Amino acid sequence: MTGFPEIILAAILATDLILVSASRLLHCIRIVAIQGFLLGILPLVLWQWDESLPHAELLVVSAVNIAVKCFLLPYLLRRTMHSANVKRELEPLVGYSISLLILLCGMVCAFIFGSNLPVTNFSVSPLVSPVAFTTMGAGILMIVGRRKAITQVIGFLVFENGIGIFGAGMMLQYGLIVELGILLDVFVLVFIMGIAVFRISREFDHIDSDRLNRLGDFPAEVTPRTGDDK
Amino acid sequence: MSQSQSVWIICFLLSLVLCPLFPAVINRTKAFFAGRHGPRYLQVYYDIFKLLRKGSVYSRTATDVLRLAPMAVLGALLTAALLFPFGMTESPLAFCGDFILFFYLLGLARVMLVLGALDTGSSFEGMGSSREMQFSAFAEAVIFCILAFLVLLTGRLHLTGVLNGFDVGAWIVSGTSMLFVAGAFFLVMLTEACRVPFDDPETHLELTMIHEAMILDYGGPDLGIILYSSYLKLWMLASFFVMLVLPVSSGDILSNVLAYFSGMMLTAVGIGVLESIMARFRFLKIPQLLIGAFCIALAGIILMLVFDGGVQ
Amino acid sequence: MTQGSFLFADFPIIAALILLPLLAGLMAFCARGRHRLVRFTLLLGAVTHTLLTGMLFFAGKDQDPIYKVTSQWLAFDDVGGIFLALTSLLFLAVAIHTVFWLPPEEKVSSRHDPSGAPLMRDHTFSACLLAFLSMMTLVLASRNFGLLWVAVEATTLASAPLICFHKGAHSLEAMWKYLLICSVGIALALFGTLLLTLAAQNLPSSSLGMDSLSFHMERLHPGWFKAAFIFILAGYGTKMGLAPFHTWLPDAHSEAPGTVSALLSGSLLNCSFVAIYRFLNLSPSALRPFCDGLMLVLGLISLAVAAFFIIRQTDYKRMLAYSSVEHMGIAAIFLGLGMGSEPLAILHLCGHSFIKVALFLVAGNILMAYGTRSISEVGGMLGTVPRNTVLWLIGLMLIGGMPPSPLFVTEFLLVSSAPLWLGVTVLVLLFAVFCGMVSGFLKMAMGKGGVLKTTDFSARQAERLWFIPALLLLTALLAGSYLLFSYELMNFWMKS
Amino acid sequence: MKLLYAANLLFMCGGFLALWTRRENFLAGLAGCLGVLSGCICLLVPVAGIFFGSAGPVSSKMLPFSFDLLSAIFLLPVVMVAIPAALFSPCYLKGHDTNGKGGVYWFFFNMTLASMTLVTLTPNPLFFLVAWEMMGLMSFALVAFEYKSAETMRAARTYLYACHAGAAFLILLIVLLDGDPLTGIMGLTVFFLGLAGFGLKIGLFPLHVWLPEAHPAAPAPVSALMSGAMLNLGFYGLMRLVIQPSGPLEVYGWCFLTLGAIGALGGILFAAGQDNLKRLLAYSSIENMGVIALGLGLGFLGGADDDVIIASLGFSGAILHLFNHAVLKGGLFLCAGSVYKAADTLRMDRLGGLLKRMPWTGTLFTLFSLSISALPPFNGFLGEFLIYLAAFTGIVTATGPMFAASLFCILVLALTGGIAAGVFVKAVSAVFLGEPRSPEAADAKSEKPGMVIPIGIFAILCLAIALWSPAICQNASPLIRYFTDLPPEDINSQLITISGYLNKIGILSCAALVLFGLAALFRAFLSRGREERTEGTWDCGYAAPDARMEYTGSAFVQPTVDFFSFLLHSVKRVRKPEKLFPEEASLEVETPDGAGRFLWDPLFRLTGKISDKVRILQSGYLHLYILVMIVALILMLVWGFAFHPETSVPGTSEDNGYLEVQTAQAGGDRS
Repeated sequence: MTGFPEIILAAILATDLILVSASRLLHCIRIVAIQGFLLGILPLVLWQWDESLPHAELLVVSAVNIAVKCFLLPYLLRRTMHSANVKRELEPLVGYSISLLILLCGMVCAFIFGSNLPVTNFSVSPLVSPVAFTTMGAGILMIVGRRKAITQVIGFLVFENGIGIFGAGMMLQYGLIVELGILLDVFVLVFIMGIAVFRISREFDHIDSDRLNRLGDFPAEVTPRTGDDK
Repeated sequence: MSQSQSVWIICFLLSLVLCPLFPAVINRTKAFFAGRHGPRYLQVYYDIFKLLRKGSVYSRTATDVLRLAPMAVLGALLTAALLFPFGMTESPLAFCGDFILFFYLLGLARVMLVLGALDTGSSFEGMGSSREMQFSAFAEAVIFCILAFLVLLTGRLHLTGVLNGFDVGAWIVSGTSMLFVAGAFFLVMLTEACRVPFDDPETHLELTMIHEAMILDYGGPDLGIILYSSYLKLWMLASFFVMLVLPVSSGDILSNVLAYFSGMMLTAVGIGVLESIMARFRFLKIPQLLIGAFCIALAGIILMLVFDGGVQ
Repeated sequence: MTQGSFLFADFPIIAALILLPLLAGLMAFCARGRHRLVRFTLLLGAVTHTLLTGMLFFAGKDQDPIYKVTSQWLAFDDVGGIFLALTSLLFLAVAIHTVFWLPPEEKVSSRHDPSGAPLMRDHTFSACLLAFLSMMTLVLASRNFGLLWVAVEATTLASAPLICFHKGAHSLEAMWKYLLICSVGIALALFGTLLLTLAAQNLPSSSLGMDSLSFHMERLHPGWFKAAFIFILAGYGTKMGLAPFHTWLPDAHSEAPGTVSALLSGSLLNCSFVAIYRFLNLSPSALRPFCDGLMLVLGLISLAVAAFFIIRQTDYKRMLAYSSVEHMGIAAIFLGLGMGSEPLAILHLCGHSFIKVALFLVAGNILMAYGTRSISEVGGMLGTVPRNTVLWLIGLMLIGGMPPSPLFVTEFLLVSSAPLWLGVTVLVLLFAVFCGMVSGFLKMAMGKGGVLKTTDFSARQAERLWFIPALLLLTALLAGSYLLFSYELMNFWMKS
Repeated sequence: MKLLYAANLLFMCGGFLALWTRRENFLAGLAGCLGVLSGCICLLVPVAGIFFGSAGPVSSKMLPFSFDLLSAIFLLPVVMVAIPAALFSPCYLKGHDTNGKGGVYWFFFNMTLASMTLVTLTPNPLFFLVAWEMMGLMSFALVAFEYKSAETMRAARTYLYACHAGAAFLILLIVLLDGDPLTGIMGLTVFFLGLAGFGLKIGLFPLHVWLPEAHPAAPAPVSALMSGAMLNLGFYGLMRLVIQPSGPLEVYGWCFLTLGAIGALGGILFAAGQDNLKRLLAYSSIENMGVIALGLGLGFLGGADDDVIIASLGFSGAILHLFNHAVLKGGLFLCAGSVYKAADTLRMDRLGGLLKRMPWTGTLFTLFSLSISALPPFNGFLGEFLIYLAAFTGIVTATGPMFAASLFCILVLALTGGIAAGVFVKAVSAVFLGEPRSPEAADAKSEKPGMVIPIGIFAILCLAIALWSPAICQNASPLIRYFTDLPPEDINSQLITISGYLNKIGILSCAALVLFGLAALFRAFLSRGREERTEGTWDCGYAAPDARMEYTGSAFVQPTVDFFSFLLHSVKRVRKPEKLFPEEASLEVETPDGAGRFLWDPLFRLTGKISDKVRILQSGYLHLYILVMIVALILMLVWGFAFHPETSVPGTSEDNGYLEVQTAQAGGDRS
């Protein structure tokens, strides 16, 4: 239970907790950057160095990973934040302490069950799947429990990171092309979302996505009752 | 052509001639009860002839329906009369199911009269005819119930058979149900012929009339024809009743005929008595009365089914 | 049709199919301002795509060893081929419609509300359309589940900007929801893909290639695969619009312009259907009943939800969107029935695509004419825009499954092949859907005309755009009657 | 067979030509009319051949078409109604057929006819279903012809719902029929499915809701066609597809009997309550369908306990009444149409005195009304007579349930007949007799020959049916032989006796006419030389009677309606006279449909309410959406791993562990 991987995973766990309880947008973005960095180096750390050098694919992937998740996306987010001059506070739907508690109990469950998951034969460290699930949970929590549109982007990124952690921790390879494709997708997604957030802030002069509820069928307009008889 | 059929012709002609006497007898009876002297028996004939010789006045609103209605009524009733076995005889034209035709012809007569009445666009006649149509709808149900009973009793399917198909034995065996049915038919007969307690032919208040209201706009020959046909209708219904209550079927035809005509007289007197001791019902009561009649007839059928209508 | 059996693996053509639209899109994007050129490029992209599709089919199904490697990544099997042809034809139709629709749309929308939100610039629009096309092609072509995921996500990205063609608050909101919900869903699918690799760990060749996987299908780890399938179903089901993952669909379809919603509902949903279909075919026989049951349940839920949302719906484009949900549900039920009813599902989807594209185009025309999407404000269309109304009503009959609609055939077969309780349920729900749609459509078509006159500019413009929908509906009609009569006569000759 | 194909082709050609030339109304009308006429004539040859002649059934090898007596019986009314309706249409369409609507009308008219022919031609269930749906669609388009008015919209919608619901039932029915020969409970299921599916078209009582809506909305010729020819096709479908000769005849019989009784009584009662002429006619169609069902029911019951007389009387009566109803209702609807064109209203309380302006139409309407309320010298009486006779025979011969059935039937028929007479007297008097009750009735246009002639054709057809009634009854024998296992020779002899009765009735009707003539002569002889004046109506001393004092139709039936108010629940809008000298007072009575009000509307409203509740799912909150997604995902996982353990064969413990992890994540996500 001592070794690089565990330390990093623990760090990721910590980032999750901080993220959920962070009240400032900039904090969140920084934390996401850090998480991205950790995620990027995770495969390298998990690699059994004693056997041989990791082959190029692994290196490339993690390099790009770090580049995108640690630098590009946070940069984009920060730019969006400034251009859409978002207020710094998060205005959560679910209070920080509450969400922290939720995440904690989620984490506990994740540890209890994630540790006896039948993945020991692939996974290097027993910590992987708990951490991964916790991170995904944190992501969902950010999406559902925060008001601002931009925090939902962050939440999505965290969710993505969780999946990434799971994949990396299990040493699962999609293959180079797919990895790069996924990264590209995520990048473009965040890019478009950034634009969207910018325009939302211009249209609605706020980016609280819980006030983006003009569309929808409820409550249904009352049509004249003669309408649908028979 | 059998003997009985030739006798039928005689009876038929006799009925056509004598039917005005029926109301005359009724009137005499009522007059007697009222302590008056009353009109002569032949007065009815005089009236009709007088009317026939008059000119006629029509409403401006009216169309040819008003003019044609009386003839249609008369024609329908005469056709119906062709089917009727007057005096326990056999009508030569009888065929299976002719009683349906018979009563529907009466219905045709009624409908033509109503159309003629409505043609004038007078509200009183509308009133009368609407009542007439409602009551007759119920009356028809009762009549067909009674017919069903008779068919069940006799097992024959034509008017002749139905009315001659049973004799006093039927009254002895299944008296109760016969009684019920006869009572029901008596009520229906009064309704159809517009007599007290359903309608008062002598009333002078248009609001309370039925039949009289419908013929308000007729005068002269038309009125005569209509009066005559109403007498004919009354006569036929009454003879139906008579053949129901005293099914004399002694072998010799002459006695049958005599029994029949005397029976008619008795019926007329009976009606007269009834009319002079009773007053007209409220119109609202009449449907209930008819439904009562319907129930009686149905009870008759059920009794007949359960234990041959006897009163064990 | 087993996976990887016959493949259209002609790599150059496939690459061209995917790349040329992208190039055209780039061209269109660069040619900003020159409207003619932009539209020409759009048409060019569509036509070349169709031609290439034709070439692909004529190139034939070969197992040329050269393409062995590439067909690990890109190739069309039968299903992919069918949907490729469908997509490319429909895209061609929509592109032609778009070319004639853009100019009047610009004029009319400025008339409807002069101070209203500006329109998207047409070069961006065409570029996104073309990118969308190429991404859909990629989805259909990819033989690797990772690549499949990338492609599906890419379709979301390419189509998202199209939704806010009218740059307004509502369309922005719709786009936001579309982006977020689909991305979350797709992220689930990504996790599912991971679990699939996990399930495939103890396979000799642990890769996400469809062929190898389907070759070793039976040796997949059942527990992991089940989890993977559930996640995949949730993920791609979101994209396919299966309830309860459909929530983005009505907003996006109602806010996007008619042409875009036509493409979304006519092609995109089919692509995600293909994705799910591939996973379903991967399921080992021990798991097959479970997967089928899952599909069945989701399908029924979608049908019910669609029915309840269509009844007393007040917005005709939302109504169409929900009817898409309904038909996706029916397709899912077909898959769930299993045992050789997959072809029926594909048939159903093809018919649905044709009709629904036509309907959405007509809806776009009506929107152009009346400038409102609420049913109660549109009225007396028979008097004002007769052509569109006739198409509208014909489309209603076809989508409602009245003979001779292809959907009638498939729905009849569904009822006859399903167990009785299922058949009855489906019939009841279909009847409810039909009632809802009929009441809405008739309210629009009949009654006293609204504010609109026949002589209004917008009405005249809308009347001009009748050709493409009519063509599509006619095709559906002919195909349906052909199916119907061939099927019936077959039965008859069987019997006699 | 060729002629039948030719007929269909002609219909279609006519339709498409009309559509093509819709810009010129005249050309379109010509094309459509010619299409209908030529097609009908093509049909007439084989139909008459198999109906009156001795042609056998034919069937085609390649296509699933066949043509036999059953088809002929139901195709003949189509032809009889279609020709006059088509001839009537051009005059009716004048003023409606702006900007090409005339052509569209003709197109759909022809298509409706074509699909009706197809329905009668194909015994193959699937083809039948398709033709049936086409028939519904095309006639729907015709109903929606006056698309501008909201009532029409509602009516068309109801009609479309009815068609589609029927189709749904039929799909199930056909799916069940596809299997092996059905027996026992499945057979009954099929029968009831068919009853529901076709009952929607026939207008059996709870399912009739579309009828009184669609008929007033549709153009008059269309209502004539639908009511006269299309409703019957429901019976055709039942006989063709649903009723197996080997099936449980008494069940069929009882179903028909009860449904028929309800339909007859309910139909005529609601007809009494109506103020709109065409609604009244529509309800009377329901009543007549009920009467036909009664006849069929008696026939089946007779077949069930091997009573040749009842069976043959019932069947032949039903068929005869079917023909009568087709012709009469066609004529009545056409008359209603020309009344509408003349006074452009159908509200009977605003009509009146039209007999003066349209004598021919009025006379024919009166005759038709007398005939359809089954009064003797007219053809309408014959069918009901046979059914009555069947019932009375049942009284004589049968015992037990059969006896009860006959008695029940008699009573229903009697009551129905009585009320029907009242209803139609009301119709005639309110529309044609008395003084006009409203300005538009007062200056109604006079009738056009183009409208009178087709109605006259119907009158001639009535006469023809009356004369040919024995021949028509003869055609019942193959049906009876098909459905029941009675000895054919008995059936034939029985039918011969029946035609004997019919001849007797004929003789007596002639007698009635002769007597009427004699009476008329006598009357003329009397009034010879006598002066004849015209005065105002006798008004019992009131000085100035005017049209406002007249008895309206509603007032005429008021006693009946009030008596049955416990069934009808009429809606009254009264303005009682107030003050000492009241100026204004008014009373309006209308009777909305019972089944619609108390059965279907609540049902649909309930569905609407539920859907409103369900909408909370789509409330527009993104957070909610995503939460729902995640929850659904977790439910799927739980379902997958907790309730399908059998699938995780290798290493159960592992999978359980996996499951729990997921639920743990659920714990993490419940936020």
